[in-house]
Amino acid sequence: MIRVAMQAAAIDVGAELDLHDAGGHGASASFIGRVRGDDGLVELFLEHHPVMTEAGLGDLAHAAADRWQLAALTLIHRVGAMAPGDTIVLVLASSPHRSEALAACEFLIDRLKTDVMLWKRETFEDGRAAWVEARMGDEVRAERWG
Amino acid sequence: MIRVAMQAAAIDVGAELDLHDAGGHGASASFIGRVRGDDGLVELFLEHHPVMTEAGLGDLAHAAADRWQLAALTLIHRVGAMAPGDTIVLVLASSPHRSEALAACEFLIDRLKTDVMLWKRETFEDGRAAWVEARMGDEVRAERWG
Amino acid sequence: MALNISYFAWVRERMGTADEVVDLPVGITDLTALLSWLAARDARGALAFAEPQRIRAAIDGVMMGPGAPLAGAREVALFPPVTGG
Amino acid sequence: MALNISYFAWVRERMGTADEVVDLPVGITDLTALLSWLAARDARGALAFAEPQRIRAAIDGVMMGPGAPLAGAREVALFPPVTGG
Repeated sequence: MIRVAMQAAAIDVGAELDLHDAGGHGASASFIGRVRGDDGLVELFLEHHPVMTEAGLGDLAHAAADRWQLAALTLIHRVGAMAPGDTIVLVLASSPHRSEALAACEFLIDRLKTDVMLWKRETFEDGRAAWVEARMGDEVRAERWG
Repeated sequence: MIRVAMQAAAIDVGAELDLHDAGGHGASASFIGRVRGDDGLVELFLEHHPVMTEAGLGDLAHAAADRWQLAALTLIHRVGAMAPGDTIVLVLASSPHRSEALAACEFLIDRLKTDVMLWKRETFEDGRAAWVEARMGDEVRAERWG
Repeated sequence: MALNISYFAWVRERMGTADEVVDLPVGITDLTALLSWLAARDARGALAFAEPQRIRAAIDGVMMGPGAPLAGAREVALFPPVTGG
Repeated sequence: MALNISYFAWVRERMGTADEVVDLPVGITDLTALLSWLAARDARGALAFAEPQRIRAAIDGVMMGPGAPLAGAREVALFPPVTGG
């Protein structure tokens, strides 16, 4: 079962785990990314190109499903305004084999950072707000997967 | 916060996630291993050497905490009799940085497979029961970490 | 030629709108020409497209380089490099 | 010398007990000698320790090789190779 969503609503990790697990056995690897409150950040705003992010997430999910033997795959990304501690992204990958689940999860989170059309704006407690510049580190990590 | 447990009681993933998350931000990687009902398996029985497994889990958790920048670490292993679908093992690793959380999680699950003193007995629906032989694959994976 | 243009992130903020429909003058046939035309059109365009090398573009949902032709395009999206998930 | 011995997995099943206290005869000074003595002691021991190369051992919670001396040991654990988590 592949489940992919871009949503403005809060990500309910417990509910997603339940949905994802339905009937599945074996190994599940997950990644949860949360908003960090570094440097006095008070809001993270994520903007996306809906048509392109939807296509990007779908392509990514299918690339993982082609590459590894997966029983279930969940890819949820939040957009809009978030506060520190909020979950931005959730990846769940299940497989009969732990190495497949772990590799798929890592692949998906690395690729999400570069393949999905998202822009981040950070607002700090002193009122300063700025759009985040693209980071080279993410591009390097994603390239490892060839 | 490091939390380590060997327990005969069912592992409550949701409750462990809540405990683990308390106050934490950033990236969380997790691994959930479940009993597979392959080949008509009806029961998996895990025996351990309590003193040695406790020491083994503790050493493993501290090795990970020394090696990566972790905000929280949870390592729960179930022992005793389990049915297909039951969670055997739960690893949660959180860090400000996703690569650290992912690497720590993978390290821990690989090492758990070899460093912890556990023996598995499988019982099948035809009544056959057998102790599982040690697998070379697990030893090879664990050695990658040096 | 009528063309839907959408803007994202700081390009959207500088343009003061998320999208518009423009009537392209004859001769504006590729992305590079489009950016130059938008930069020359008004103060907002000048601010948003002063550094065209910082702009990325997609035509009908597909990423395109600066020389991509506009013929047949329904929507052009203009935005900064993405900052990931 | 009195020694606590504990058994795990199929070694435990074959021995019919999880642990016992034995009174070691003089001359049984290392793990190899202990396995031979247990194998010769009775039918259960013969079954459990027929193939000593399949047995692993820990003395007071620390894995030890076949030649490890028993002097000073409080507990010897005997078991098959572990099958992991």
